[in-house]
Amino acid sequence: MERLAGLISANYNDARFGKLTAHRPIAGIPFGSRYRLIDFSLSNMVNSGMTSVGLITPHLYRSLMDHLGSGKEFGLSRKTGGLYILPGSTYGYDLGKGKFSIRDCKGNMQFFERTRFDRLVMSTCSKIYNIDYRDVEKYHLEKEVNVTFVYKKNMDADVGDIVIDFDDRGRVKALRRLKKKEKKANLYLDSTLIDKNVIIRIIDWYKDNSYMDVIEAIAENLGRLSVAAYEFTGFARSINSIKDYMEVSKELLDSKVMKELFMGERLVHTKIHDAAPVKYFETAKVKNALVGTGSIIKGAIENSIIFRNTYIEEGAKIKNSIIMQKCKIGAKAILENVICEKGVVIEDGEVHKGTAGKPVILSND
Amino acid sequence: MERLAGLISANYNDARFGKLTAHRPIAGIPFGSRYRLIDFSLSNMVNSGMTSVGLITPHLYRSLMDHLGSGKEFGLSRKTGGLYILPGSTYGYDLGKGKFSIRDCKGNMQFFERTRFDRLVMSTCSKIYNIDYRDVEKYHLEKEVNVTFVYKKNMDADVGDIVIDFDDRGRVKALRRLKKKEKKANLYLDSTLIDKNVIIRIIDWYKDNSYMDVIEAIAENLGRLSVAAYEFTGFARSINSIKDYMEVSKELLDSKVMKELFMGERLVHTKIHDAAPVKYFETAKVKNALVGTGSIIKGAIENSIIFRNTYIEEGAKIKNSIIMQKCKIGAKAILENVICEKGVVIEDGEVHKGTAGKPVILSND
Amino acid sequence: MQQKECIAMLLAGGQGSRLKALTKRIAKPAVSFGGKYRIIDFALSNCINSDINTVGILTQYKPYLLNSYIGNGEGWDLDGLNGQVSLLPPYFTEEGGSWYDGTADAIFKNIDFIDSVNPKYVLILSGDHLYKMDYNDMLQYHKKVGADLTVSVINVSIEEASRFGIMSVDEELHITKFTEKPKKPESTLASMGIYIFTWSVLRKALIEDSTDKKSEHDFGKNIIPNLLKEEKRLYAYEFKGYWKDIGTIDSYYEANMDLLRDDPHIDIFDRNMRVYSNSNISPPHFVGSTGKVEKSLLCNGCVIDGKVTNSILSTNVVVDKGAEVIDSILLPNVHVMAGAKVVKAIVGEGSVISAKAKLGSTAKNAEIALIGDNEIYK
Amino acid sequence: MQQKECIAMLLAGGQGSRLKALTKRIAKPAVSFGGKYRIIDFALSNCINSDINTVGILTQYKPYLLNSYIGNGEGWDLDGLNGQVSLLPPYFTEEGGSWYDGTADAIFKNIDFIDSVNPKYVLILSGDHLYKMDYNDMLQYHKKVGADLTVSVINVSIEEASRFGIMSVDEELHITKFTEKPKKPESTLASMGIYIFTWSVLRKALIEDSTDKKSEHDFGKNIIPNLLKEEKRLYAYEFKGYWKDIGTIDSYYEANMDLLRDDPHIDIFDRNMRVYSNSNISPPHFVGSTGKVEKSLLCNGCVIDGKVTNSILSTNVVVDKGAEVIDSILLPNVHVMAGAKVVKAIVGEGSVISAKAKLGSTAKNAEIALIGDNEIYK
Repeated sequence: MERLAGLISANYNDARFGKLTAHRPIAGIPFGSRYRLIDFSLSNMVNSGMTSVGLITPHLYRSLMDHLGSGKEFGLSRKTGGLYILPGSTYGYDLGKGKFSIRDCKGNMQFFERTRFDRLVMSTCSKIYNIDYRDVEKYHLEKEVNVTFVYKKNMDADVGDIVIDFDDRGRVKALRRLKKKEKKANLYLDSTLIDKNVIIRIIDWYKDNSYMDVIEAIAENLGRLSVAAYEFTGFARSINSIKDYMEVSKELLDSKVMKELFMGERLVHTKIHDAAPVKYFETAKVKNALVGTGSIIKGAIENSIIFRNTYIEEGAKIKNSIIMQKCKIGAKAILENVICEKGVVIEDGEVHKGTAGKPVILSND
Repeated sequence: MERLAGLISANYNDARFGKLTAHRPIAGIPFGSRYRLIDFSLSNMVNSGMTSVGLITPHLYRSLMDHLGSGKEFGLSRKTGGLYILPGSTYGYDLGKGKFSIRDCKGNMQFFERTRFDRLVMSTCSKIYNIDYRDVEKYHLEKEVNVTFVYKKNMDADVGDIVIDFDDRGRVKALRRLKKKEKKANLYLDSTLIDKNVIIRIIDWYKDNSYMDVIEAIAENLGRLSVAAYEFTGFARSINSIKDYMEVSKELLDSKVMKELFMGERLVHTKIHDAAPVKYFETAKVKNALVGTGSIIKGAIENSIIFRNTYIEEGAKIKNSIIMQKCKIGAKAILENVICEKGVVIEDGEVHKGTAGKPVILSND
Repeated sequence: MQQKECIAMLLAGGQGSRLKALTKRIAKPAVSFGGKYRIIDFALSNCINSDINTVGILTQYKPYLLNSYIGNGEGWDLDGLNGQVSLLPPYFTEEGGSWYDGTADAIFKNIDFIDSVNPKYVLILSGDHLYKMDYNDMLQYHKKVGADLTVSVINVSIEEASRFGIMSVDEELHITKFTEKPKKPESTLASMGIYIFTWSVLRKALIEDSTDKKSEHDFGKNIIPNLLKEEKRLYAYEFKGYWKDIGTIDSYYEANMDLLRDDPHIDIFDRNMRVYSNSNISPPHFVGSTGKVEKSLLCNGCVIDGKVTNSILSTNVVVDKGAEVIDSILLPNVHVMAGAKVVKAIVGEGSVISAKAKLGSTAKNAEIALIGDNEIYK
Repeated sequence: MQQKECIAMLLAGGQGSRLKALTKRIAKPAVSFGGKYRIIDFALSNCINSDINTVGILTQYKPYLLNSYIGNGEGWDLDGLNGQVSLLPPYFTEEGGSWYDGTADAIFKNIDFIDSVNPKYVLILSGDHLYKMDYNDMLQYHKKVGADLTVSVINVSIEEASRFGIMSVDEELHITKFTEKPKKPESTLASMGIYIFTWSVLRKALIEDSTDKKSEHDFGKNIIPNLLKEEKRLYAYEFKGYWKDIGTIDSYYEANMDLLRDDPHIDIFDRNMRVYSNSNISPPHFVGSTGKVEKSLLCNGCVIDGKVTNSILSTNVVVDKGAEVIDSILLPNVHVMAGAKVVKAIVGEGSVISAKAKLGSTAKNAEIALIGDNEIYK
């Protein structure tokens, strides 16, 4: 039986998330009414039939542990395989740029030794898309390569993103990390399918240069490896900053996007909180919104994303905003272009307005 | 419904364990053929009906995560409550002396806020005994106190142990951390049952002195609190060093001790590895031994503890030793007073002999 | 394992034929309720909220969906070291197979199971009642008065009383008489079908009843009258909260709709006495730009582009643009297509209301329109 | 959920009366085997090792222990996102209850279940055979030859052949004839009771068979001969490994004892094709200072102060000082008291061999002594 395993790095940070990552890693940012960013990477893996997934954890791992628990909701609470928690290096977390350090692989060689697999998919938690890696594997085998990168054509790429250049014959020529924005780029989607012996060899080559990013290490050696790139044609977005976060959240309110990401054959798995259904009162008004369970809605919501167990009082108006779990929005409060952090209480009549490009972040800090 | 929750600190170390803690925390030391030290504390809690247990993790947490997994084997994979992983401070780990720092409590106040409980049992992973904390709770309620320490009379206490002094009327007078050995001491068994408001108050009092041990903080304030001590009369031992580890391991081979610890009403829970039964060949000789599953025995074993998936070849002789999981002992090898670390391969004919007081530790390092 | 003080035996084998189309495919306790729940969730949640964590569930009628919904009980924290859910279907022995024939017979056939757990008390429950109750309070009462059997009762109006099993009690709530559906009720204390027996007493009573050829093997008709005859200590325990037997389509509709009131009888939002269920992984519900939702309960996975008023929409219900849903209960996976109108209706799991179809009536006192599971209504 | 290519239906309802005392309390697939296993572990482990992770288990005879042992399948990694174990007992419908009447009838009564999973192929298994097999290889074969039904066969000696269902095949292994227990076998290819059907073909055959009043509703006697008559594509798949039908006390004993050989037919130590089971939390076994163990298998929780030779001791077996156990199989929780001697015996779960009692005989060709569950042998 051929086996595909997964390895996710959650051990990186980005200052562009501001307060959102003050107490949580990027992987743990709540997204889309009931998910956290990590759910997308992890669901892609388990929905592709993988039963062994390693997770390189960041320094702030408590919230991730809370969220993932046993891995049961991801089908990863198993006798053989399952979810492997792999502590990342404490330093790795603040170094910026790379998301997947050689050092974190090296520090967790047990995962490579103990997990039975022939090929590995390596991924991060910063891209939102819904993919079946078995298709990538098929492509990888057809092309008879050692390494297959997943990318999407014609994308806006930001500083720090990796893009792929092809030569005339459509072969991968180079991977570049951007120092300034580029349009219509071949955006690397942070997923690489790689043969076991190759990834182990690369980690070994770079063992003395361990702060380096694995993908950059591979990029430096394109000539010595046999590589291909798999074009993903579905909806895919990067989330590298608060601005991205707001923009992509609003894209979810396009029902085509919502259905592709959430309602296809491959569901996104997440922690189950077992809250009551959402209760709309007579005074509720709602339009273009995703709403999480356990919420009580008496006010008005438009173009917004509401997480579970939120209470929205009569006369409150919420527009173009993201309200995280367990918030309480008082009567006649007005929120526009706002991100309300988990558990924030907005008093009656409070007004907060940001702009689309620069939302106001309300938190308990 | 009155609720009792548990909180275990695994975030401490002790140089007296030498190589045994090079790659694992004290809590993760294999013990008694199929357990790790933490299993005893955790089992005491769940066997007392607790459904919420916090675990303050040390820096080297991977092996603990592997071992505990979802907490399923401890009945702690639950919707309400369950096992809470609480990252300990990185520094706490090397400070020695104390095992339960105020800092680690303070850093995890979420556990106190989100877990529903009226009283808490705080414990470490360095004492081996099998207790029902509901008996301690009953005593605590009868005595109408805020704090109840668990202790055992007339014990040998070592440097670093905490002992309890009583006044003439049998009331707790003081808790002292020993600077030299004492005999016939009232040894504190590292378990304290404490009211929720009291533990929260103490953490708050000492918030600026956070490297302090919680128990020492309580000890400093005996006058301001209402305290009692519950005498535990069963088998109880400290494991603070390699020497203790060898001695207590051998005590397990006393069938009275073994039955009290392992075969009473309250079983010790641990990760289930699902190995085959032990297969003894015709050439096997075994006397006074605990043997873990999945092992194949062709040689001789005496007064020893053998962990799972061990292979002992014909003619090998193992005496007064501890052989951890997945070792392979070659033909005619002789091991006496040895600790064989996980996965060590002993070649045919090798001979290693330590003494009872100073066992030889064989490892792959 | 330590001995259990009290275990629950939950009768979930009934067909519930008065629920008509809703129980064609599944047993009554498995019928969807209040959006995300199934009726049995309430009894199971009461158990775990009362610290009763060993539950035997007696199944017989089309148990597949119920079995797979309950699984190993983890949805209700009834797995783990101290918890256990056991599904107990009728079975075959050397003497052949034999179905459950009456409520008492179902328990009688599982004496071996109860003996293997060896409890002191046994709580008998039905899987089709709607209420929140702390059984532990009742157990403490049973122990305090030293009863052999405690029957939980509720005070009903004298008009309703003849629909129930009615107790006459003395001033200490000691039961002196029990009459099933009396024409002229002597009291208004109605049995809720919730019993705590001291196991040794019940065990003996079941064995005696099993050999009585005239018996219907029913708790209300046989076991309780027999114990009264034997002058055992039978006590009533008065429950003051909300309790509803979901027996008919009308009572099912009412009990659902009650959840839409500002202050409903059953608080599904209370986290202290939670109603647990076996949740799924559907995405959050989505209300589109043409959607409108008023005075309704919506579950995960719903996509609303039409208008929803005073209704309960279970998981993964889709209401297309231009469609309207009023005063209705839509069970999981219902699809209301564009331009359709659904009024005062109950629509079974997976059914489709075709485009422009009209279901139900706005007329006052109109009957509730009922569509079964997996139907297409044109 | 994505469509399943192949699911397994495991027949576990048989009483297995030839196993006598061992199946008095439990169904044959639940009988303890090889120390820590139960017979059904082998079929279930084969499923997960073959990537077949949806398994319906058909139960009927005394299923309680089997149900609680299997639980939600997590012991075999058959839970989780892609896996599922469904226990399928007979059930009651509006028309009343009806027990499983033949192997094909059991599958017929669960057509709804199979349809709900909607597989392309269905693998039919028995819960009481001992073997390690990759069903996926057989499935690939079934697809390659484009069969409607593939029957797994094993080459037996001509003497044994009349005990089995025997296939005649052409050079391409296309089945031309099938005879149940032929007096004069025309071939030595015996059916192992393992079938892969293309679901659409089986579905039709089951429905037709269900209305045939003369049918015994058995795969070997009815379904396969009918398909042959209809000239469907039936192929044999030859299995070369070890396979044993544990039908009698003698074969049960032999198959257990085989594990004690230096090189047994079934390798329970192989981690690549693991035999999974639902393990317990007993402590490691303990051999005391007066204990002696030779050529034996010992499970967790055993405490050995006596002498154990050439025997298999299941979980929590206690052998007291001065007791002797030779050539025997002791099931879980057996206690052999001081001075007792047990020779060539099978002792059922929880039974006690009293102090100084002698069980079994050392005589050559002595019969196997058999003690049932929970007995006290004096």
